[in-house]
Amino acid sequence: MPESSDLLIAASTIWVVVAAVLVMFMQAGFAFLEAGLTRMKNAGHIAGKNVLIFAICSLVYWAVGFGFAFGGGNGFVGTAGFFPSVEELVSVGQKPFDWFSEVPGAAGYLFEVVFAGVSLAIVWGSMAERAKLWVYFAFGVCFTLCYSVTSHWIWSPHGWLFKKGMQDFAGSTVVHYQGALAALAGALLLGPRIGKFGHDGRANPIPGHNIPYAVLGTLILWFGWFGFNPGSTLGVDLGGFGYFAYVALTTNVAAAAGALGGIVTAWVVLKKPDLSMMLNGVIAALVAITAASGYVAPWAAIVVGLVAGFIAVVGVIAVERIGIDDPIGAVAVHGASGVWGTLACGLFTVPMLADRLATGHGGLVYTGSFHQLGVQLLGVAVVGAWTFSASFGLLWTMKKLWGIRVHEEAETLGLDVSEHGMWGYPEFYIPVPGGYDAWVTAPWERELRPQRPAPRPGSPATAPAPESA
Amino acid sequence: MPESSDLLIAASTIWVVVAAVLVMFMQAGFAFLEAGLTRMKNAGHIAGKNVLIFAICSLVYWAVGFGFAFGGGNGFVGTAGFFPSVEELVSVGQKPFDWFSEVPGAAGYLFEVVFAGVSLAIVWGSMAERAKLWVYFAFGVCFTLCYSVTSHWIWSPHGWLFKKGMQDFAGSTVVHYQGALAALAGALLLGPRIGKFGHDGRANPIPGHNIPYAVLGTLILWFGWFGFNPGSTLGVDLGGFGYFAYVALTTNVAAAAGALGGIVTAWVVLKKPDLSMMLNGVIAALVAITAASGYVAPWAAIVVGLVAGFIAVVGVIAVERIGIDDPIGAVAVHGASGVWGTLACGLFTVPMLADRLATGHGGLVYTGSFHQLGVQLLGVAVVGAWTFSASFGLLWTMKKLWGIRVHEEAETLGLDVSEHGMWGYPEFYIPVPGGYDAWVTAPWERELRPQRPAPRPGSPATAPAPESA
Amino acid sequence: MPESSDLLIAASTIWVVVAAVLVMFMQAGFAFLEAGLTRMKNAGHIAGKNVLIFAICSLVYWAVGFGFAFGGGNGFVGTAGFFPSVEELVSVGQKPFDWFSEVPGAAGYLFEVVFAGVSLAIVWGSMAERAKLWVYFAFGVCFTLCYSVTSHWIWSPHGWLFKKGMQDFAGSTVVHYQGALAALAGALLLGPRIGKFGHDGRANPIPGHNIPYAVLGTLILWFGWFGFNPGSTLGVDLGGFGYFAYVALTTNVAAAAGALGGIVTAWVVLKKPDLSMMLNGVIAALVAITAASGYVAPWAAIVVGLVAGFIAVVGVIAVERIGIDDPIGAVAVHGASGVWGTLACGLFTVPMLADRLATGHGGLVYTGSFHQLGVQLLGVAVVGAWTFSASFGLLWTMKKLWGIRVHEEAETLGLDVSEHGMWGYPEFYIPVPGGYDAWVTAPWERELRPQRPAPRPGSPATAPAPESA
Amino acid sequence: MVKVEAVVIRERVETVIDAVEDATGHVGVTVIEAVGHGRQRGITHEYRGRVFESRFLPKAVLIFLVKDEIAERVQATVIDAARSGHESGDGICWRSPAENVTHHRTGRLLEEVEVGA
Amino acid sequence: MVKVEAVVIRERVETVIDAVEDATGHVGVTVIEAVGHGRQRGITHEYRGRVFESRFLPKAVLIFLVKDEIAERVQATVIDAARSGHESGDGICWRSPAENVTHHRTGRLLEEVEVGA
Amino acid sequence: MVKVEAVVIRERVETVIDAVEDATGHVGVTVIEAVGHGRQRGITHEYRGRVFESRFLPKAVLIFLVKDEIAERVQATVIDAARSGHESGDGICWRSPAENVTHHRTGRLLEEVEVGA
Ligand SMILES: Nc1ncnc2c1ncn2[C@@H]1O[C@H](COP(=O)(O)OP(=O)(O)O)[C@@H](O)[C@H]1O
Ligand SMILES: Nc1ncnc2c1ncn2[C@@H]1O[C@H](COP(=O)(O)OP(=O)(O)O)[C@@H](O)[C@H]1O
Ligand SMILES: Nc1ncnc2c1ncn2[C@@H]1O[C@H](COP(=O)(O)OP(=O)(O)O)[C@@H](O)[C@H]1O
Repeated sequence: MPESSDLLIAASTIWVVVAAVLVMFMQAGFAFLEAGLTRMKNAGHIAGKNVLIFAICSLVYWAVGFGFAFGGGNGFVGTAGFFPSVEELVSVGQKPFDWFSEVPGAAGYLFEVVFAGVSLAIVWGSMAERAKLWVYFAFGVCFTLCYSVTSHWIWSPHGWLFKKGMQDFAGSTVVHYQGALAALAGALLLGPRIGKFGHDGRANPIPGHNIPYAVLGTLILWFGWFGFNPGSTLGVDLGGFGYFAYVALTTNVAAAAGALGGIVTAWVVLKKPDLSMMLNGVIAALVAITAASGYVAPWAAIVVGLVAGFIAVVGVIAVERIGIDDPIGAVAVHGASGVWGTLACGLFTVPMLADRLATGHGGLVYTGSFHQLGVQLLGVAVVGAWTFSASFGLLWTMKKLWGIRVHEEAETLGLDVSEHGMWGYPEFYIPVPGGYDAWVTAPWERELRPQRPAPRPGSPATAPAPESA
Repeated sequence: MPESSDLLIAASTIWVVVAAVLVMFMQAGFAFLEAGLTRMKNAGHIAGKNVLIFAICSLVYWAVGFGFAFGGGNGFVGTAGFFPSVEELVSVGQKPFDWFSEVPGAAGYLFEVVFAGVSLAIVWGSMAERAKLWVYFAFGVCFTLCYSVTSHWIWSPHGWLFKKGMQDFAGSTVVHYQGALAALAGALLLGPRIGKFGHDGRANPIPGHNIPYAVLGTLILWFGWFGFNPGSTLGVDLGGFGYFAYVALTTNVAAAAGALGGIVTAWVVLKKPDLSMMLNGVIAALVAITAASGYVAPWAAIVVGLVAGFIAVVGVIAVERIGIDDPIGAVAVHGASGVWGTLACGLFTVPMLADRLATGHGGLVYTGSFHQLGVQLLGVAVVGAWTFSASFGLLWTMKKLWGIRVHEEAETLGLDVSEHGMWGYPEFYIPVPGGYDAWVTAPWERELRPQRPAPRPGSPATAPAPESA
Repeated sequence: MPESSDLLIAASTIWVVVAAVLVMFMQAGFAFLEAGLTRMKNAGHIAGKNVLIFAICSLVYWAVGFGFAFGGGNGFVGTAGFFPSVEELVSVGQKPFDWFSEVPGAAGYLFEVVFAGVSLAIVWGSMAERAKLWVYFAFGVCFTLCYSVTSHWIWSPHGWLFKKGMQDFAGSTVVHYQGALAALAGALLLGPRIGKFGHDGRANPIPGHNIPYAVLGTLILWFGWFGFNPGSTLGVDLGGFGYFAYVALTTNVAAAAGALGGIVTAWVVLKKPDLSMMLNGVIAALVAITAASGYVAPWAAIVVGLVAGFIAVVGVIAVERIGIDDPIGAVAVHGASGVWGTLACGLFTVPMLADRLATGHGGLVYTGSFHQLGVQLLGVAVVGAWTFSASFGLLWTMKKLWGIRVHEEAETLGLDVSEHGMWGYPEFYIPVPGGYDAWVTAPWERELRPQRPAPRPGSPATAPAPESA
Repeated sequence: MVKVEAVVIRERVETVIDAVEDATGHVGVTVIEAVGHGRQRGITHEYRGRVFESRFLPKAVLIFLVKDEIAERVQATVIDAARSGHESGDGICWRSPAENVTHHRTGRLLEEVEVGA
Repeated sequence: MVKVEAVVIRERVETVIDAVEDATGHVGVTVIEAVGHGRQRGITHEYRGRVFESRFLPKAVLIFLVKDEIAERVQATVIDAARSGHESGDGICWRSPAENVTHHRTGRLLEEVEVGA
Repeated sequence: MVKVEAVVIRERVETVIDAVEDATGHVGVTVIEAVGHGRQRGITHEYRGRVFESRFLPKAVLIFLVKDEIAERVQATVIDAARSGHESGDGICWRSPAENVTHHRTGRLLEEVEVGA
């Protein structure tokens, strides 16, 4: 007969692992959202790079990131749990990963690494269609470390912001805002894509090549977010047994409100119900509710989502106005909306829920106190300063030393063929043997040519028949 | 040490939430099934509208739908639980959502709202490629309410059909048949797409633009259905601990039989193994087994699936024959097959399983009694009358007052560009800066033009060289 | 108050069912990986066949496969549990499926059938773009049976290789190597696609038509693999409560290493970071870690993944060199890498983990003993001989009797239109009413033609105006 | 022979081809997808708040190689059948001489082949 | 009238059309996507270790039907505007007579219509 | 110069181009994708039980601008190389005069350039 403590571990591990797996799948969501909102000539590269960066992140986070973030330590960084051993990973609630009290260290790694992967995925949205391939490797490693340190501040019980009672349930600040800060740094240092801005500075629309891809990506993200937020209970009993279901509810109504906020804002402000804006609205709302999902009432979740949908639309336009080329809109959708979500806790956190989760206090509308809002603001300010300057500094150095942007011809030709040697949709670009609209005999294949039939009698090659015309 | 009752809540909530999340993902399945089976010029709109309607449904269902369906009440409608509070959502087995005895009210909401979303998604399949955008908003709200009332009849312990012992395990009638009834009303009131029927009334094939999308959609639906049917145990012990695994088995063998039923029927009847028919067969089988999955033996599940595959093929052809333009085949696949599945319970329900689930009695083949079949028939008849007339009435009114179909030019041009301003695959339609087969200088961007090099000596602009030819 | 034994069943069943559902979704992964790496003209067929074969497999496995594999029996084949009854499927730990001690027989079926489906999906990767449709039916049935027998040897407690202590945690040999062996037999008997090899035997590249599809497929596979490996604990306590989280960790770091191994090898050896090679590297690594995921340390998992990434690249090139046309690279990615993963257990298995799982002994690097390596080699050799000869024999017979390859014209035209009558992307190939770049009046629709306006005065039809030019 | 070329709206491609066959019995045409710019206004697009017009509209180019004697008749038929009644965009038609029009399969002059046919 | 045809790189399509309109006031052009092969080298591709060059490069064919008197001017403008300054691949331009150029919508000769416009 | 145009099946595009280069040394061609309708039967399609035939088949149009003296030889080579041996669909070839064929990059007549090359 199993102990009920064993069953608690079993149930919590199921939940955390399943949630982690859902979040891991968000990589496919980003791959398709980003590929859909960029051009055909870069589609393979854009989609494929998500596999690459998640791979880099997975190894770096196992080696040191997880230790930085949750390996005990001081208020600023974890100091243990690097290259964790089998024992450290299979045991439950033991040092250095004792923060994970109901699941094995391995489950902790799995759940946290997919978050790091999401944050890293956001970065490249704004840098899309012009960054060199090696930059993904180099900056991918650096950002993963930077991210790990910040997450320690807010999510590790040793972290100084955690101690201040900052509320960031699943990472509006840690994951999304951070990713957006690096994205902003990258977009600024790379400069706009060729053709994005005219000589008078007016922006040209560069519509994405596949809206269905963007829809698939958005729905995969919505799907994955049910692991992202509810899974952040790190077990089955945080906030009460089954409380994570409530987190899923606030997540869903917020996302729904974001879709409506986005499409209605676009309809009213831009005069057209732009589909890409509706999708941005959904993601912005999910980003915003990420911090608040465990703390707020359903009505507040809806408000958070509606406002986020509005932020997505005006934010994307505003970023373009000030001359930044952000192909996916990450700065507005993950940055501005991430800040909004973090601050929203200071406004709408239900005191009873803050107590249940034993983090911080009730929000302004309930308590009339600006305390929590102040804590949230502090967190946003500090993280903003640290992550932006670190990212900018790193990318600036790389730019100076080796250059981070592909050559003009490469960019014009497209990254698929220039960086990887082959188009993402080859049959639309070159003759493929037996391919679309193509000439079965590929240009690079001589022998294959069908033998010419012997000229028939009366054929021009032998007789002058046509000449006589 | 956690109580085993707490662990029961934990396990049940994990299962119900995971199942709900799988069902939510079915929106992506419908988006791609429908986008794949319609035309390129509408692809963005078709895929995107699934995000829109699920958003509408999520908010309406939270506000009132959930209360109508499960908020206690009388035999016809729930009367409590509107705009549910935090307390109502986090507590387990408390009024007004006491029907959910092992999971928090929030888990109940989450699981039920995704079902409403599926039912609503079905509606638009038959209305695809010609409905006005605002109709999605207006009818989306109305249908969600109509759906909530009907689901109360059959799934709430207070519901009058529930009391009669109607067997609809996961909603062949509640979810699929209802969606198909509204779809039929919509298809009738909209009329066929331009070019669908010739002057002699003969139908033209309008093949979908992307079969791989349709395959992806179908596999996502199959995947999601493992939440749809097994999750309907609403906990881990209905029918016995782990019984939901058996429900997953019947679901899988039925879907498999549906694929074979569909492709073989197409091969024999239509002389070609039409892929879209195989996919329809899968979905029809999943629809049919939805009601029966908890009640029938594996062999019966296979029979249900095979017949459903057959129904899908002949049903789609028949609907077309009588002059109804149903782009996706929702009327046949969700309607006819939903009825078949509901009645199949009356034929094949294993008495032992009916007892396990404490709903209704064994089916004709076991008991020789027509009782259960009668109950099933009654349910089908009443729901058919109510939902069809309600939907038809609502859409008819909207049509008379404002019109529900886009203008001919808009339909010809495609909904992506006419409703949303931009194509779903822009690079195939217009020159995009740096886009496919396009002219880097976008038409709307003058300054960007490369400056012309100074004419060289001897160039025609200065010297009459060519003229001299 | 539920018994804790009931709760153990509940938790285990949740885990096993969820894992099974994730693995089932891998069919979508294979569908898109394979469709993406082949040509447009076959895209519908390639994607759709995964639905077909999984359907066939699901029914055959229910009828006899599951009994062969796990229905008690002797060392070579199971002899009970054919056409399992409701009772056999809902009971837990009862004969004939007593091997599944913590979940109902139905959960056992569900988890095992999706594995058979994966193995079968691999087969067709190498046979893509030229096999006749009926072969999928015929060989699908045969292979499912062949697979069931082999899986009995290694995974059933009665199996002779199981008794020898062979370590194949989730099926590098049982699932992947077997699939690759049949794939190899198929590729050899079918011969290369038209245009693949020139007269001098040099290979022509036939790039896949959609890299984003291939990326989606790979990410879905990675996602599904979190059910594949961790789910193979068949419950929540094998190896200790929550041990499956550790299995998920080794799976993830190996896959990550495989991506890097693949792209770096391609960059160094082939001089280009070929995206399809990176994706192959991920899958090869997942294949390799499948056998080892429960037995090895994280560092070893990374080694296994890196080497697998290397194997994928050189293997694909090598297979092409020796004149075998393997469109997807299944022989290298599932075959060579599957063997590597199986042998890797003999090298890297941690003794403590072998004990935890009570299967075999520690690997060479820990024990200095070649014993386990020997057992692994034996398994690989025997399975290789049996499955390859069985598959080759069956396909050879089919080839002789009826022919297994489509006619040259059919292959040139593409399987979508020749086998199924319609293109996978119709609007790119034929005029569809209201379709892309098409002529609204479809060729097959006469009446639809717009009536010609009456010739205006002065129009050439009446007056000779133009003639006067 | 004479080469008759026409730029028509895509909806009219088949109408024109059938009309030519009905009126002159001529079978044989090559169709090329094209885009055109002329007096007609393009389609307006909007993306993320930016409005712009695509100046090019989809058209098709039809190429008929016909016997001299029926050239005028063919052209007249094309012009007539290409007219859609829309207020703009119907396109144009012209002809020019083509020498030594030869049929690949037989290697003989197309005229002879058509007679033969 | 005269038919002026040009093979140009795609980036220059609009430059050329605008230049013609600016220089001669002529409006009306049909554009066809094409690929060309000439002195210019193609793009190199690599897939799974196999390197190959696609001999064809994307070009566009422009067709202008213009009044005889402006034909030379139009052609000269095209030639001038089509030059990109790249070292290869700019294409060629030629002209040939077109008879009886008729405007579908009105059924009248294009020349008359243009005058009318 | 002379413009030699041919409609060929797509499989033959490169065969023809190579044959022309081998036989006459001429380099330079523009290829346009087209669909054709003639004596050849189209492909039969079936969707959801409805059978129909697409009357158009994929072809390619080749445009060669060549020196007068080699025009006949080029055309003869094209006709010969375009023949696939299929029973139908090989297409046709014709020629017509092209005036003032100019080379954009140099602004000089193509003939002179080719001599230069
Ligand atoms: N002078 C011309 N040269 C080449 N193509 C032309 C010319 N004039 C018109 N066209 C073609 O005919 C199409 C229709 O011409 P347009 O002026 O738009 O129609 P309409 O003359 O009926 O208003 C154009 O899109 C273009 O493709
Ligand atoms: N003789 C020709 N006949 C037909 N098209 C030609 C001819 N010469 C050049 N072209 C077209 O012009 C394009 C550019 O020619 P190319 O020789 O590559 O450029 P350049 O002469 O500037 O080096 C070719 O791709 C082809 O489309
Ligand atoms: N009179 C014509 N005018 C224009 N194109 C033609 C003509 N005759 C044939 N063609 C082109 O040649 C292709 C082959 O002609 P077809 O009659 O089908 O082959 P065959 O003459 O060998 O039977 C057609 O598809 C069409 O593109």
